Amino acid sequence: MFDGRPAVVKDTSMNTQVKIAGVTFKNPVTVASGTFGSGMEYGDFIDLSKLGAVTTKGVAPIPWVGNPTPRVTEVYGGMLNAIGLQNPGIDVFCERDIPFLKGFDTKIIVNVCGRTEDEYVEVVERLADEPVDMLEINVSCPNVKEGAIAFGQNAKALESITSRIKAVAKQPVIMKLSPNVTDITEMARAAESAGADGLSLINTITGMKIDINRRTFALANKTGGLSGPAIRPVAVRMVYQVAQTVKIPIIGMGGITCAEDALEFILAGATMVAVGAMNFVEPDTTLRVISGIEDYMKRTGTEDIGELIGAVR
Amino acid sequence: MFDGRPAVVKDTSMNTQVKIAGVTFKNPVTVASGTFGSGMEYGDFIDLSKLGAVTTKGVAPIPWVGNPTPRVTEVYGGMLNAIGLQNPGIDVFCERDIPFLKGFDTKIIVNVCGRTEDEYVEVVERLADEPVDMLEINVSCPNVKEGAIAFGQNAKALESITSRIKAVAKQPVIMKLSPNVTDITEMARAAESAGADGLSLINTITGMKIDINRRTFALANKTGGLSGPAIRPVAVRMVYQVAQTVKIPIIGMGGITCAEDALEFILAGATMVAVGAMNFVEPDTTLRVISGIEDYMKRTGTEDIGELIGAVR
Amino acid sequence: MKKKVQAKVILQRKISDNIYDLRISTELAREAHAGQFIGVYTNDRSKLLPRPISICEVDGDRLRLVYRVTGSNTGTEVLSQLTPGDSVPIIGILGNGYDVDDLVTNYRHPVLMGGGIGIPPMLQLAKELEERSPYPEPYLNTILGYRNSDLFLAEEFKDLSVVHIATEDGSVETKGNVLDVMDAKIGTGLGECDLILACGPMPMLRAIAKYSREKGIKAYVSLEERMACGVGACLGCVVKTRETDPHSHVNNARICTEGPVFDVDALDI
Amino acid sequence: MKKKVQAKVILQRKISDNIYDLRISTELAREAHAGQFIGVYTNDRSKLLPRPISICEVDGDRLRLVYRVTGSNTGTEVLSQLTPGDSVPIIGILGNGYDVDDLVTNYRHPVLMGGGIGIPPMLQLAKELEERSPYPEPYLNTILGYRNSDLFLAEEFKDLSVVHIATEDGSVETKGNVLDVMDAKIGTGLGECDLILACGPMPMLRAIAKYSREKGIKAYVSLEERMACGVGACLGCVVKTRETDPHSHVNNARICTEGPVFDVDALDI
Ligand SMILES: Cc1cc2nc3c(=O)[nH]c(=O)nc-3n(C[C@H](O)[C@H](O)[C@H](O)COP(=O)(O)OP(=O)(O)OC[C@H]3O[C@@H](n4cnc5c(N)ncnc54)[C@H](O)[C@@H]3O)c2cc1C
Ligand SMILES: Cc1cc2nc3c(=O)[nH]c(=O)nc-3n(C[C@H](O)[C@H](O)[C@H](O)COP(=O)(O)OP(=O)(O)OC[C@H]3O[C@@H](n4cnc5c(N)ncnc54)[C@H](O)[C@@H]3O)c2cc1C
Ligand SMILES: Cc1cc2nc3c(=O)[nH]c(=O)nc-3n(C[C@H](O)[C@H](O)[C@H](O)COP(=O)(O)O)c2cc1C
Ligand SMILES: Cc1cc2nc3c(=O)[nH]c(=O)nc-3n(C[C@H](O)[C@H](O)[C@H](O)COP(=O)(O)O)c2cc1C
Ligand code: FES
Ligand code: FES
Repeated sequence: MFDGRPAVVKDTSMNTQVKIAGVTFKNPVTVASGTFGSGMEYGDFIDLSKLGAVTTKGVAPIPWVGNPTPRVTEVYGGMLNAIGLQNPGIDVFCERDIPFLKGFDTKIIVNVCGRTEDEYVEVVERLADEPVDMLEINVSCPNVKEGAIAFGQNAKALESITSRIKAVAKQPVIMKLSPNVTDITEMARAAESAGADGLSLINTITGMKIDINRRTFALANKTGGLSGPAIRPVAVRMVYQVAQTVKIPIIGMGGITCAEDALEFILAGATMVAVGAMNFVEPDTTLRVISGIEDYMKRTGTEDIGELIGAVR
Repeated sequence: MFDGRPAVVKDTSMNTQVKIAGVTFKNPVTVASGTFGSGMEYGDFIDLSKLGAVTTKGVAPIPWVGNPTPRVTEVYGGMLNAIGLQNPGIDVFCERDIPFLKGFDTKIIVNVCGRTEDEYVEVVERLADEPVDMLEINVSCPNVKEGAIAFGQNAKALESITSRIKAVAKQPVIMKLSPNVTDITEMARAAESAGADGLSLINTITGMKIDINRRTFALANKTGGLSGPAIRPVAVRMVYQVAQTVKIPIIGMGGITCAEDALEFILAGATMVAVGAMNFVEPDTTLRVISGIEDYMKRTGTEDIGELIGAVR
Repeated sequence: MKKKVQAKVILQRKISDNIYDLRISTELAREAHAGQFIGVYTNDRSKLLPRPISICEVDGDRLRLVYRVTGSNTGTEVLSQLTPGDSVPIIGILGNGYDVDDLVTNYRHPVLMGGGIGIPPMLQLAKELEERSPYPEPYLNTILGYRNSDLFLAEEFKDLSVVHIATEDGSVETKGNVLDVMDAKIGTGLGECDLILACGPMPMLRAIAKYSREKGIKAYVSLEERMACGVGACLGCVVKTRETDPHSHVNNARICTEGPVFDVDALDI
Repeated sequence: MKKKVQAKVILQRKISDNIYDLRISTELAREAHAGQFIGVYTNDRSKLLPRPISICEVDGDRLRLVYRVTGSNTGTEVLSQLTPGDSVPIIGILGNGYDVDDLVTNYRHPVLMGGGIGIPPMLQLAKELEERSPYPEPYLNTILGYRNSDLFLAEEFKDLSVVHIATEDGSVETKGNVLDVMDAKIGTGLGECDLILACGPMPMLRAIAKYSREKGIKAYVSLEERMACGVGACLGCVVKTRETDPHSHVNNARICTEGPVFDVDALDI
């Protein structure tokens, strides 16, 4: 009945930097797209310069109005959302959000969405000369009728869009995968073979809530994306499976609430992790994750976070 | 800011009976296979005769030893299991479990597993002359290497096994589907077209937990099936999607904790519901679900539970 | 500055059927104004999101929240079990409230309208308007709409304004809704109304929007929508607007951030 | 009969580093015996499964549980915050304990061995053995294994038995584990040992199994495994057995139901 915890050891000069496709992040912690705006709204709560990166809400070529409300609802240990990728369009994004983020000492990962391959390509081209560090391509949003998840649920379509984006992208390209598939490794392989520099997973799992008193769907869109701690075991499993399958780095996410959760993803093979819905619950989750990872490294005598990545096999 | 709850109305003589493939259940509530043994273990806690049916743990042609331990672990709002379908084999089951269940005024749904089509067929044939009311075919267990989920993730394989089972089965055949697929409706259609009398969904979602202190998997099997309230939105969504796709009845399950949860499934299109992991948490969950459904029917002036099935579209 | 903090429960009592009156002490109180709200978290870890609850009254470092328990096994039910001394996590102060100086300066006959659980935020509004009112006598009219004779907060409004009551079942004063009171009492001070300030269910607010446009009366309404973040990040809580919203660049404003108080003329409801 | 009930917290105190001593009152206590356990549920709805905790002592309608908080954000941490008067849901009484009559009748020199958090269940066992012992003097020997000088419960065993202590760091008595005490003190009463009753971490139990077989000493051990249901339904908590188990019909017995106490000879560990 001993717990097998490693004894606490001396502090060492630790490295928490991680590198993905040539980009160095001061620590492995970012936010999940769509849960943090472009960071402005959380400025009161945390110093954005402490984050490894800020990942922005998905942006399309032109403003999108998104879905009707209700767009969000709570479920056991998580939430459903069907925002429908409302965004102000790439022009406003480049004029307003990027300059705002450049005011902080953090990397910028821009999440890109579109209805067609051309739309994705348009955004990626538009970002070519912008000071952003990395692109995350959302081919996995379950809440819009066209595009998005369709690419993320079909290996051929995913390969095709990845190749086209890679052909024009000036920044490293991370493909964000959907968990709503039979075999996540098939999708990961498709993205890798088409040249993706990394993978983000998981996006939300499609779910539904019914209001039994009103006898209607809790969300106007009927279905929504499930996120929060409820999905963590599915996310960890997929990160692990993908890490055993591809060589490109992974940004892991899905229900991270604390450093222990983040470490599960890292040990399973994620090079970075993203905090999503928990930003809504504890706006300083990211900071607690960062310091908690450092504590764990101290406690376990880990000098370089690289030693932890994929250490459980 | 009014909540729209229907006013409480007078008690009526209500009907809570449901019918699936000619079998009448006194109420729409059963237990999820594998969470209730064959009922013996819960006899201290509830009167089995109060249940619409008892669904038994999966049974194979010969005894299966199952997976190494740890086989279960807790996760946020649920649990992971990788029992690996340990079971005493069909002979013991027929000699011991069926006679035990015949002692109660409830229906018997026998969950069947196997490694090959032939094994499933063997169990189904063996049950032909047994006093069981219905068969539930588990083609969706994520925790065994051969068989099971392989059938549940491939429409062709599912069609084939369903046809073979239907050809020999003397009782109605319910195919239990896996949620670990890109398109649950494709699987549902495959089972329906091959003659399935009904569908059960969902089985567990494949997940993983890592013990960051021991740096190992929480389960010996590495992955396990996620169940409990955490998966409910996914289950409700799938039941709804399948109900819009096929005509055969559905037994809905996944994270049911109370009558409200069960009613979500029923309104989404389930004819029956099953309580799974929550039996471990509140052994009388089924009874609370049954009485809570009655209360809801009274409150909403529902005379026949049939009015509720699939009422939200 | 918005913060997430632990507030302390000072008092909680049930004041009507399913309606609770909760007093908490928190550093955030000093920044709270009429029309704003806070997000209240439960200590039940299966219910993670904050519940948006309006500021019903501010008193030094104390906030008063009046809220309805919406059903069994809800977050508000969990909150209703808080007792003095308990900690309750809150986030705030959220949203834009009323521009009370503008209202006091530019309107002579404001009518406050609260329907159901839309009544509580009107109390702090009445207080702030009265405090800054240049008039010797209470110059406010308040119309409160209830389902039945289970009134709550009505007495407290009487110290601040002339109170009119509508009940759906007609058990107290005017039978009907808040606008039925406007019609029925047009001969009284209500007839001079040049400003409507309202909070209540969407059908009521829609009716008020129509009414105010028809009569050419200025109206500010406080909206409600499902929220996740409460701080403007998730885009969950939008309302359709007539013009392109300067933040979103589409015809959607965030209720939690641009609202919850809106000029009805800006809204497409 | 097994039941799920609300027990009432009578007392809780920390008795060592991360070790808590919890007294609860429950109708189930009267059915509890040495070697059995209960499932303790937390009131945190994100942690749904019961925590199996051994009966450390039974006293009328009271149960004493001594447990370790295994880390932060664990269920046991939640339990450690219970204070007198709180309700705590439990399920029990679970498992098969020791056949004390058989042990008292057939063995003259039992040695109890508890390692770490395997110590608590030994206390009730010592109590029951002593109570039914036909001998005028305490006839039990107890070996308690700790990591370091942070002892717990040791004093209480002294009233019931001759106590020997092993510490991993050698800070108290014998350095090493419980079997090192057997070797070191073979010249004392321990040399006559004809029965080992043990609970502790698996490596300790494996070593005891080997030792007892070699020496031809009867041994009963109390096993631990991850559990979901605790009542025999889920098949989560099995241990490999040498013979086909009469319930499972495979070489697996359910620790929660056939155990947690097993004759080591029945086990394949
Ligand atoms: C700006 C604003 C101010 C509000 N002020 C008050 C107030 O002062 N007093 C009061 O009683 N109510 C107020 N409400 C409504 C209150 O937020 C909901 O009644 C409450 O969130 C319901 O939560 P629950 O725990 O009872 O329900 P649950 O069913 O447990 O809630 C599940 C989820 O749905 C959300 N939700 C459910 N109903 C509503 C609703 N009507 N509006 C918004 N979110 C909802 C919850 O916040 C939660 O995220 C306000 C709402 C908003 C948007
Ligand atoms: C029959 C039996 C009797 C026990 N008696 C005692 C006792 O008297 N005192 C004591 O301190 N401990 C005892 N244990 C161990 C105790 O059950 C675990 O330490 C406890 O469940 C850990 O829960 P947690 O909330 O701290 O951890 P968490 O990490 O929150 O637990 C997560 C899940 O894993 C399970 N789990 C974690 N560790 C263990 C473990 N070592 N054994 C079984 N399940 C585990 C939990 O029950 C829970 O389901 C006993 C175990 C068994 C099987
Ligand atoms: C409100 C909300 C909006 C989201 N918007 C986006 C988006 O625009 N682009 C995207 O790739 N993912 C989006 N996601 C998915 C998250 O980035 C993340 O993949 C998912 O929520 C799982 O992480 P979590 O469980 O930590 O929230 C959104 C999630 C939420 C909750
Ligand atoms: C411990 C355990 C064992 C299970 N064994 C089986 C099984 O033998 N056959 C089967 O079809 N499903 C099995 N399941 C899946 C459940 O029947 C059910 O589909 C799933 O758990 C979802 O429901 P829940 O969330 O209410 O638990 C098992 C689930 C658990 C938790
Ligand atoms: S609740 Fe998130 S933007 Fe308003
Ligand atoms: S814990 Fe379920 S069988 Fe033992």
